[in-house]
Amino acid sequence: MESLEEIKARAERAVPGAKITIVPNPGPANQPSLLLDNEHATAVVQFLRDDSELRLDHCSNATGVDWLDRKVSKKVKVKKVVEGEEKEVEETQEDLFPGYLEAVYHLYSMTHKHGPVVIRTRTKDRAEGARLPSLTPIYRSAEFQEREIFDLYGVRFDGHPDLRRILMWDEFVDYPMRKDYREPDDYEYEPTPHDEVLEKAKQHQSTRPELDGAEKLTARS
Amino acid sequence: MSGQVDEGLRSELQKQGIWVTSTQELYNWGRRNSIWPLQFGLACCAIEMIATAASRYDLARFGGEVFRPSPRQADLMIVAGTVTKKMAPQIVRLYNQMPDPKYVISMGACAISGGPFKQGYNVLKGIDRYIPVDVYIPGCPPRPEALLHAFMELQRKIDGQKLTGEKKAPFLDRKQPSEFPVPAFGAHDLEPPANPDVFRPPVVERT
Amino acid sequence: MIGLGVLNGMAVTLRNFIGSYFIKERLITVQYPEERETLPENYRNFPFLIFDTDDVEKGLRCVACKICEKECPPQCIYIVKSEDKKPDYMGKSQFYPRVFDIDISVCMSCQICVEVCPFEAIKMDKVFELSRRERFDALLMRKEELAKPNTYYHNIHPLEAAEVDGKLAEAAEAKKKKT
Amino acid sequence: MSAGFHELEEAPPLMTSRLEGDLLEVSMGPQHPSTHGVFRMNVALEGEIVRKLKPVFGYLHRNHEKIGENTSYLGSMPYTDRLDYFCSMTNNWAYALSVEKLAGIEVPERAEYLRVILAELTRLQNHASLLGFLLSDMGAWGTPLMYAFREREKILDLFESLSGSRMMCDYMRFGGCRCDLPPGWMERARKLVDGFPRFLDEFEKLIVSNEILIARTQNVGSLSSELAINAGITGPMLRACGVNYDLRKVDGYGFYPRFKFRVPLGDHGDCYDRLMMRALEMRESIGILKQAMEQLPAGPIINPKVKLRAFKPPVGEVYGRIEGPKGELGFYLISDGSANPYRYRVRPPSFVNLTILEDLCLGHTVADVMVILGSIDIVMGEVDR
Repeated sequence: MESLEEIKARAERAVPGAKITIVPNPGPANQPSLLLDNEHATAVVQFLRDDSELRLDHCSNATGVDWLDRKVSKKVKVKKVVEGEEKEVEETQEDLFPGYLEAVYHLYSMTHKHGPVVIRTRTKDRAEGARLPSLTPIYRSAEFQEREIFDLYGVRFDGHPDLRRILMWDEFVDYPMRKDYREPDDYEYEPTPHDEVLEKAKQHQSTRPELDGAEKLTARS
Repeated sequence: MSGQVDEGLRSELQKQGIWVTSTQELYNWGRRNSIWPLQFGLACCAIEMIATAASRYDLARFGGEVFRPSPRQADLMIVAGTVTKKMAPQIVRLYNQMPDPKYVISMGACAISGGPFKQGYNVLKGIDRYIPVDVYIPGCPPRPEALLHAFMELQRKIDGQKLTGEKKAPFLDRKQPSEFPVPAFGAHDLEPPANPDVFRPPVVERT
Repeated sequence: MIGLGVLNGMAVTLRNFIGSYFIKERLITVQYPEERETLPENYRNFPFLIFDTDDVEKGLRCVACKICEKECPPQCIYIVKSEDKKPDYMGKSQFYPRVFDIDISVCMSCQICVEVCPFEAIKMDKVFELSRRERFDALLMRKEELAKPNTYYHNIHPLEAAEVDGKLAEAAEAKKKKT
Repeated sequence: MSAGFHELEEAPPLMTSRLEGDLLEVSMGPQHPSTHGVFRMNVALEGEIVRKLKPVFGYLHRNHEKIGENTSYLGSMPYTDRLDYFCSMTNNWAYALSVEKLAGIEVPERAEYLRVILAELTRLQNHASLLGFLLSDMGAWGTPLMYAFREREKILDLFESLSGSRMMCDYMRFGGCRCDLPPGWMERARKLVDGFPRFLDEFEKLIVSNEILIARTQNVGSLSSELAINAGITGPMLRACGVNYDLRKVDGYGFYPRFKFRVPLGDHGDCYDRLMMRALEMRESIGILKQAMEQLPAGPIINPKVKLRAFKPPVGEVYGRIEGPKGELGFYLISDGSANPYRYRVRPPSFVNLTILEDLCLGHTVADVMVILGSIDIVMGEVDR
């Protein structure tokens, strides 16, 4: 298979206006990915699927990733005039990366038996702007997996034929796989708590005044 | 009643070829040897349940091989596997549809307490939050022999149930509920998260 | 001929049926309460704590390091470390678990506690007949119920126990040489 | 009644006297004897013919991925057993393989061989019990399932004496396997593998020429290869449509290139082909097992450099996949350098294979739905996770 750079160059030539970025992936696995812009994502993927050399006809895996707002502090050397003298002073700068949701697809070719080409699309933010183009019209296999991303991460896929909750019930309002999801409180009975669970169990016990001051462990009949 | 027949006299009579029993004993003997379980599997434990019913462990030796797909014909519900919050209302409904007397075996860690998955947002921490459970089998999953052991434990329980008197079996007591309210799907959780009439956990104080 | 396939299949079932009277391989039912299969050496169900010598309090190998509590994937272990130290069976002053509870209604028998324990203090038991009519108290195993002697361990996992004993003796020897 | 409970639901409007024209909506499951767990389908029927079918998932959604993100890498290993609870060994392998890729861990030769042996044994017992269940769904109530489970028990005994548990083996570790073979295991395994073809012959005689089975499966639920590829179908179901795509050949993971085996391919992609695909794959698995058992080298079974506790792979992400008995089982992991994965995703083969369930069932009778569903080979633990 050709390298990711070549794929990127050819795709950009085939789909005018497409902005593709290569997201490096450090580490021994070395599976870098292509970040597609939302406007041209479907066209680029269509190209990847139909191009005779690539023929990435098998969309194996589609999944969401939640990236929270991150603050990255780094030390920067800044030239400053201190007491009339120009000095290099170290200052901590805080960069705020706003959070976003990401959909990741792993494409393989069953015809040429190569892959994977990893492509990803990113939402604008984690609230109203959590919209992405759906790849279901191109790959049928994304149908349920995109529904799952919608269910668990709250990404709305434009162009999806049947976007409903798939795993949770319809009345459910949260998106449980998000990193900031708070699960419901059902910590009435936790005989072996520690760390997080201990905190939650304690909270639960304090909100139930009728049980306060009870014995250490009593089985009420 | 069984208490009224002297054990010595009974065995003496048995030697003479006369078999004395009470209605209660006969009734319970019949019930405990023909428990029909509901054919109802949820997850991993259900496979062990099938293995128990298959030829190697053979639940038929205990009179429990007639797995009924309909709750209307079943005596015993083996809750085998993880009970999720999405599934819990259905299980309570199935339980309500079973005719009295009915029994519940909670098979495996997940059905008892949520087990390894109890940290999950969609996992019910034990089916005994909504319906009463007769026998609990710990294990993940329990061996088929452990299910047989629980089955025998249930048979012992049935054997000990009284037909009359103060301590008669709950299914004969009109005041005891035989159906339990079905929880509803809420915006964040099941509503209510547990039935306080059934689920009364002790308080464990841990620091 | 239509129906031959069905007859063929019936011949198979007939052979199985008749064979089940003569061939051991086809007659596999284990008459469980009366007849028990021997559990394999490696079989695991729930963890238990080992103590050496006959004294439960003194001989408990566990020093309440809480590694198993931390590593346990379903978090079913609860340990309270003692404030004081007590001499163990070797005479060395050690912390001990004041409370050691395992909730076997949560335990998934994954054996990770056994693998991470640096003191060979926790091992897997083979008891599986644990059905109870109660959940809360009956399925929470306390230190007293969990503690079992080393001889019991030798009984249920002979090969593994011998290996562990050898390892411990080696470590003790090495320590002696050092000092 | 306390607040929040369902009040008595309002009675549905009385049925009209019209008979034709309207579709009858039936909810099959989640409690149904042959939905292989808690699977539900909303089916719209015209008479007996399926006109619409919408699967409903989530009745066994156990939050596997969320729990995986909150526990350590090692802590997720026993959870993978419970994904597809028929095939804990292959699940272990897929996860171990992904983490090994992520952290760049070498696996000793003996461990790889053991993995191949155990994975193929898993394939045998999965396919055997699937055939039993499938026949059970078709009305051969009990008998074939009993035969299949008899053979399955033998394999489970092997697993139990090796790993300590019948179903939840939790046997593989990053960089190898947990423990070496107990004494006498290999002889027992050889005996089982040698005896297995006899069971297969018998089982095939029981089913292959059976007219009822042929009538119920041939030309039922036909799947074209184009749709199969586009819908991401993998495993025996894909190969039943004639697409030659077996990850053991394509990816060549775990020493599979060293073994000689053929990839059976179907022609029509109907239920009969899918059923026979399993029978044929079992034959090939026996071949692989025999070769692997012969070649099994001595040596260590685990890479000693890999730490058991506080295992922290370098920052990065990985998608690793193997050919599970049900199809392509993949794990997608993102590591942020800490002890827990930042993202832990399972690519479940049976979930993706269910995508085209509606396409397969349309136009068939409602009784065929069960056969089609059975031939897809789903396990709810994996579908819903």
